[in-house]
Amino acid sequence: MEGSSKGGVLSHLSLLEAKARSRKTQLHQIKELRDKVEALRIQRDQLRAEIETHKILQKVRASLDKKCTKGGEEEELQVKEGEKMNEDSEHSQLLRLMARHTQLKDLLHAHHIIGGYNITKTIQGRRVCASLATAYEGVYLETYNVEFDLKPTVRIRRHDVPPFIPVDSLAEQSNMQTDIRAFLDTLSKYLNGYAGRKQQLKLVKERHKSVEVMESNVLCSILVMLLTVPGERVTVLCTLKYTDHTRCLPTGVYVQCEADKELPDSPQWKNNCSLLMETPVHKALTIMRDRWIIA
Amino acid sequence: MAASFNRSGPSDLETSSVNDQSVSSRSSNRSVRVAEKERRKNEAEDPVVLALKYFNDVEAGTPVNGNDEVEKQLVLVEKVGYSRGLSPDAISVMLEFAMSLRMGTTLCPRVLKCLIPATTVPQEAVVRAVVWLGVGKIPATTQVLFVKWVLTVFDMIDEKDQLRAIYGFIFNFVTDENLCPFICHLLYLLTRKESVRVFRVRKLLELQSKLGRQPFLLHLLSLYKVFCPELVTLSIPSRMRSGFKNHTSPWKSALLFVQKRNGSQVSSNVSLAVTVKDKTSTRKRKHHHLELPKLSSVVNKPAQTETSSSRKLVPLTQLHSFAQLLENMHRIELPSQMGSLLGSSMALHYLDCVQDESALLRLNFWLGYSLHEEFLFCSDGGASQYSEEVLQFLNRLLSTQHFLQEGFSSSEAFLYKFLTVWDGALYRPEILGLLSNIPVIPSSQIGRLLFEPLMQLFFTSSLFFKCGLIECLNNMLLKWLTWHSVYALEDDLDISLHSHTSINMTLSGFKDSVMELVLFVGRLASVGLQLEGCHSVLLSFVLDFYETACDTFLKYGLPLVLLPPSGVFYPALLASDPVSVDRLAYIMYRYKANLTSAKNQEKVTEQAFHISRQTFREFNSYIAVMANYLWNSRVFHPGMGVQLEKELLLKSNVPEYWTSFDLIHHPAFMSYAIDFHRKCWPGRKDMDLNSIKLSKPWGWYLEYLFTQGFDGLKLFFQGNVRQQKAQGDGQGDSTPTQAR
Amino acid sequence: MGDSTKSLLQRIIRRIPSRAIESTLRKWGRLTAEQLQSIDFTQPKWTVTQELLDMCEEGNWTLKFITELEMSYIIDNPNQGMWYAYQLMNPEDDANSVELTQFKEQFKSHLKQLVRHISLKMKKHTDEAVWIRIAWGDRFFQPNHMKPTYAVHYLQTPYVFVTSLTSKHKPLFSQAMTLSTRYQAIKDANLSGRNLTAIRDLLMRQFQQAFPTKHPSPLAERNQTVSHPRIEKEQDGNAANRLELACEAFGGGTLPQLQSAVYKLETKFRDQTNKAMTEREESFKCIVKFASTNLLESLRHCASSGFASTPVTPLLSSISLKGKNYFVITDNSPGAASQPRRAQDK
Amino acid sequence: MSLLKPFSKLPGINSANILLVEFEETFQQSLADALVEETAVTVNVRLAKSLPLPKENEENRPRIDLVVFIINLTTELSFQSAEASLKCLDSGFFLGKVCFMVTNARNASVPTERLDSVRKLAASLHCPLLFAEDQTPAGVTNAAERLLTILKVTAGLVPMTTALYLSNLTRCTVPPDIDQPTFD
Repeated sequence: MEGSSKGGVLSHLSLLEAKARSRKTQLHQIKELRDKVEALRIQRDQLRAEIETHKILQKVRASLDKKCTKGGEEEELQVKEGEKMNEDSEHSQLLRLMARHTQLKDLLHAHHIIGGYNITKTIQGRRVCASLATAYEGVYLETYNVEFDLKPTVRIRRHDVPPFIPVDSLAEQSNMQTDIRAFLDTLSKYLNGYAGRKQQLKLVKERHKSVEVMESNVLCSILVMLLTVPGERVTVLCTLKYTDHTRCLPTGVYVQCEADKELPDSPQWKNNCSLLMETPVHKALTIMRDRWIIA
Repeated sequence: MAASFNRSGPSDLETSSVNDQSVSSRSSNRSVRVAEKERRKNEAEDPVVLALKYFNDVEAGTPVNGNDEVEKQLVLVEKVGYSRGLSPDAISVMLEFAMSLRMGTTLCPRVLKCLIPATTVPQEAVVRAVVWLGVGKIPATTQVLFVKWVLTVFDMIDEKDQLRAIYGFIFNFVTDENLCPFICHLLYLLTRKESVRVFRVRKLLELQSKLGRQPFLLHLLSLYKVFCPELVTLSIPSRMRSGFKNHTSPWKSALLFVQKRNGSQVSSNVSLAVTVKDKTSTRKRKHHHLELPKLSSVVNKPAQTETSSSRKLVPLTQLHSFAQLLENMHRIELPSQMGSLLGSSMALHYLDCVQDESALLRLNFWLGYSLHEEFLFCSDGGASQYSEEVLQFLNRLLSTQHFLQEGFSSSEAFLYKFLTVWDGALYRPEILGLLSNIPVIPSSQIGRLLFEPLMQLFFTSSLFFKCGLIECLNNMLLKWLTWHSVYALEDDLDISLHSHTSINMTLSGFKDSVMELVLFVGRLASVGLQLEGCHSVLLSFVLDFYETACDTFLKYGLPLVLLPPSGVFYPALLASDPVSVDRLAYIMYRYKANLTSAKNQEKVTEQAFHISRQTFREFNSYIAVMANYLWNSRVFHPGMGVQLEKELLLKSNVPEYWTSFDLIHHPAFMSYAIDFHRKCWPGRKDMDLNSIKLSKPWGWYLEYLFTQGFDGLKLFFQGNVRQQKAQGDGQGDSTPTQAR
Repeated sequence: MGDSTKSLLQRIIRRIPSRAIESTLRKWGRLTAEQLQSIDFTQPKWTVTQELLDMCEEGNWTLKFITELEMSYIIDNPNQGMWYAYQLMNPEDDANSVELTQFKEQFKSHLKQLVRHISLKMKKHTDEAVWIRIAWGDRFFQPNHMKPTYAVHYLQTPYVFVTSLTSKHKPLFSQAMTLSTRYQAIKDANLSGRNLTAIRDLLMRQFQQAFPTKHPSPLAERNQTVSHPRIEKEQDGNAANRLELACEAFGGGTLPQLQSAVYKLETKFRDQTNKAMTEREESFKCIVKFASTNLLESLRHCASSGFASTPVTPLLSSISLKGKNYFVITDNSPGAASQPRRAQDK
Repeated sequence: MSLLKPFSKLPGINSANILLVEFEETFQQSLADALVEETAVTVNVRLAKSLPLPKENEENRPRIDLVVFIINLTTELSFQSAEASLKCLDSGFFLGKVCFMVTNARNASVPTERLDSVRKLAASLHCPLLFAEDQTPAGVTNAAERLLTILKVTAGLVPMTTALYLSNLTRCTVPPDIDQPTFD
């Protein structure tokens, strides 16, 4: 039909347009790829250079550390350094400064690990945010944050500490205005204790399939387990109470057994109890299992 | 409801009582009954049958509470309803039972919910139910539920005539504000031209004043307006959204299930029912409009077309040949979804030859509405156009318009709106195609409706769009001129162009519009060429247009001649490709033919049109320029279109610059000249093109060019340039013959 | 009794969407395998209900079973009614050592003392939550199982979440709760919503909050858009800044789905253009309500995309900060007069 | 308030600089990506949420050849901020170096008045008003191409035309309301 052929012209035009576009983009892509290659080359060279400097840096750093351990002062150290490496001075100077910088950074990091608090200032120092890391047996667990308003008085603005840890009462007890540090210490004790207990519970559930956890709570301040004695099929109900929430060891261990009432008083179970009192529960259970006390 | 329970039928005797209730329809499908009887002879008793019997002749006032019987039976019926769907007669029975409130109002909704038709819904049942709606004291919610049900199964109702007959009765329910929206929808489906009455319009208007501009009222009113614009005066807002809500919720899943189950047997109904759902659940799904419902009607009982009672209507589906169409022309039943017409050529034939006002109106209404919904006011800003569906739809529309040789007024109205928000790329070919179909616009409107939006698009869009638009406008001009040549009546100059939209305009009006169009293209072309650096593709499209424009008088008998602006003329003349030059020559030749013949007619008849001197002067100067450039090598001659300072030309120190655009040195023809030179003087080492200028080789050269297929040049040459041998230097001097 | 059981069963089944019926029944575990087999769950719901009722007949299930069914269903999809949060105040020293069994019997006994006819049901969910179902009766009437109260409490936490608790029963419930959890007082936490987990997370700080730290924050990395060299962002800085502020105000990551926040203003009307209102003595009362499918998300987006001014006004930020979504604003609170009006026109 | 000036800096060789101002900062990104695809001319794109532009990158900012205000019709704010930003433009820009680009014009939820007010604004400033389909990739590329066509002219890369000349041809005009009942 005549009309349709006309439509053909129009659609053909669109087709041409599309083609033109695609060609343009192709060219564009090629160009881009070339640029990318160029960029990558440059980057590679940069990296190489960096490696070089880093090596030197390492050397300086090593000597620096030696000096520090020896307790030599900065000046004479520099002097020694100066005579040691006989390059143009300002270059070495720079290197030395960089080395020093890295050293200090490491110190800072170490401090964090030992248990300092990562404190950052926000909005022109009107607030600070302290983040408390928790760990148990060298495993890093959750990090909690507390944000303080500094002016007019130091007070907690917001935090993501779980509600069953009494942040506010702790804040009241410690006098934050003078030292936040003390407050943070106590708080972190609580948090670490909680994290530790939680971790223990997790481990118990993982490693001791035979042990049935009857009850626990969000705070992990109570743990009721059903232990089975391997030989004669008696089950022992063992309850751990953690009244001191800053610690991950129980404050009380209670053992019940329907089968024979005497069992808890038996010497063996007495020292089991003491074991549970002294060692973290999952370890204690492993020991007991190894001693064929429980399945 | 005759005693025919297909697929779950009881024996005749049980439903005898039913028969008494309606004798009317018994006749209507006796033949079916006979067949049914045979089948039922060897059919076991069916619990459902008993259930139906129970509901059929349970006497009024039977208590419901603690009546396990009812419960049991109803559960049976429901099981069937939800699983297989109910047979027509089962539906009649149950509907009757429910609406007559024989056992109070409590059971009504439950029964209605399970009325899932397996095949069709007998019209009588619905009519009776409607009557009950008037009589019984059915709680409002149940009433609404019922109407919803009717809407859902509307296209499964076997016939509509009786329903239409009680249009007035149904209309009365409009006053009930609970029912109003749904009744409006029902009326919307039933309305025909004759059912639009003044008092009804008045009623609706007064309702509107009471309830505010409710969409459902507006829809009905707009439909009325479509049928008789003279009755409805209020202006319908262009953006009516979410006219009728989705009513199918209670039945949707069940219907789908049933249809899936016995899809094979009643496919036509299924498809219809499904499309019906789409129709009602308008806003739920996008593009419901665009999926053309397949042309079908539930009335497919060929038995009845023979026993055609006078009022019997023949659905379009049953017509398969043009002959059938002819003999049934007087009693065609149009489908309830006009969109389906676009699908079948039969329907289009019908539309074309029968000047059926209402049919076209309905189609226009549907079309305009769907176009608006889908393109102008999309629910999500046109984010996810199912472009496949859309393209299909638009192309279908295009081909329809080509079939009918005219555009729909609704699509026209739509385009004017769409152009103002078009980004120039969305469905470009289709939109431009539609645009080229629009009928003549009065010159007063044309600028605002067409030119202003197109200008912006044209100058900000790519070369390809520019070409496309020129092409589109060329087609538009072609169509306009064709219509003119078809519909123009010599005696009085009044021509009705669009056979259906009654645009009657005087010849002068028409002329103005065409003039506007041609001038507009002139503007576009000259500036467009300038912007695109005289791109040859664009140039060729422009020349296409002028090939149409130059023949307005001779080919189409429109007394109008408009020359291209110099912005088009010179780029074509100085183009670097010979084809453009050649075509220009041809166009000028045609212009000459038109002008001269117009001249002659002016001489013989008084009432012929008058061409202004200006046009002649322009034309002559063009001719002169062409002759001087191509033949006489008199470039930049004083008193011609392009003039340059002599000093400047000398400064440019181009050797004999005046020859630089003759047929030898013209950038387009240089290669031919060289080729000719080789052929002419094979021996010669040194090439001297000027030697072609000598009269003899010049003649040969022209011959040579003409053999190369430059017919345009040939015609132009023969028409305009008469050679006169000047002695002395054998330089052929040619002067253009001026048309005076 | 049997009648009420059946009606209760019917009611419950009505509440359960038909696709969930089967799974719920399985979870319930009171039906034998063949019983479950016998029911065809594809057929309409009310027929299923009928069959269940028949089973109830022959198996003559006690009310207990049915309440179990309800409870298990509610626990699995609690987001039905409105949940209100209450906060327990000033704990006794042994509040932290309360354990489940003890809490259970304490609560029971306290409530029993207060009300004669009452039916209690407690269940510990896997996530340490204690679910309590209370059907209230009174001196003369049997407990009404049609509209029971549900309460959720995590031991050692000062929060209780309650749904459909009438004002008549509230004091009774509060008393029993405080006593059995070894606290001294209980107060409304001004937080409510349809989504239980959301308000729980909000109060228990179990959603990811954004804190300024030395370590590169995840969101800083997230909006690292690799940009073309020839595309330059003029106001690049403040976009990132806005996002950071927004996240600090409302938290990062996915936020609890809170539906609404209500501000009740009882402030002096301050607007120079409108003398008449400004001069009035008595304070200008109005209620501003924000509603959304996920309010915090939308607020955060508002702030990050610059629709709302940053830093975010304390009025908005304190939703997630204080874990409240109902505020009463009086004039003594700073800038209360200006901010609410901005809040209004957003 | 610092005015952004069109002629305070010298043009670069075979380069054109366009400034896209959009409140939502969503469409401008994709548009920019499409714009820099252009290879014939080096196109520099500057993105801004609103005017005035920050002082600090005053000196490294090239001369701006075309300022495009992207207005998303679904939000009133978008229009308002564009209106406010206009005040920070030197009048020199309005000699054909400003154009408006409207998105979501076909959205049902958009009140007609808003589109009309945008039209009025563009018409009163004699600026072209383009419509764009920001949802589909094809729409985005097309929009970018149209902007490029204008940009090339305004940057003086197209012989024999000027920004003013083009804007005379393409500038928006307020149409007298063609809101008759549409389907009859």
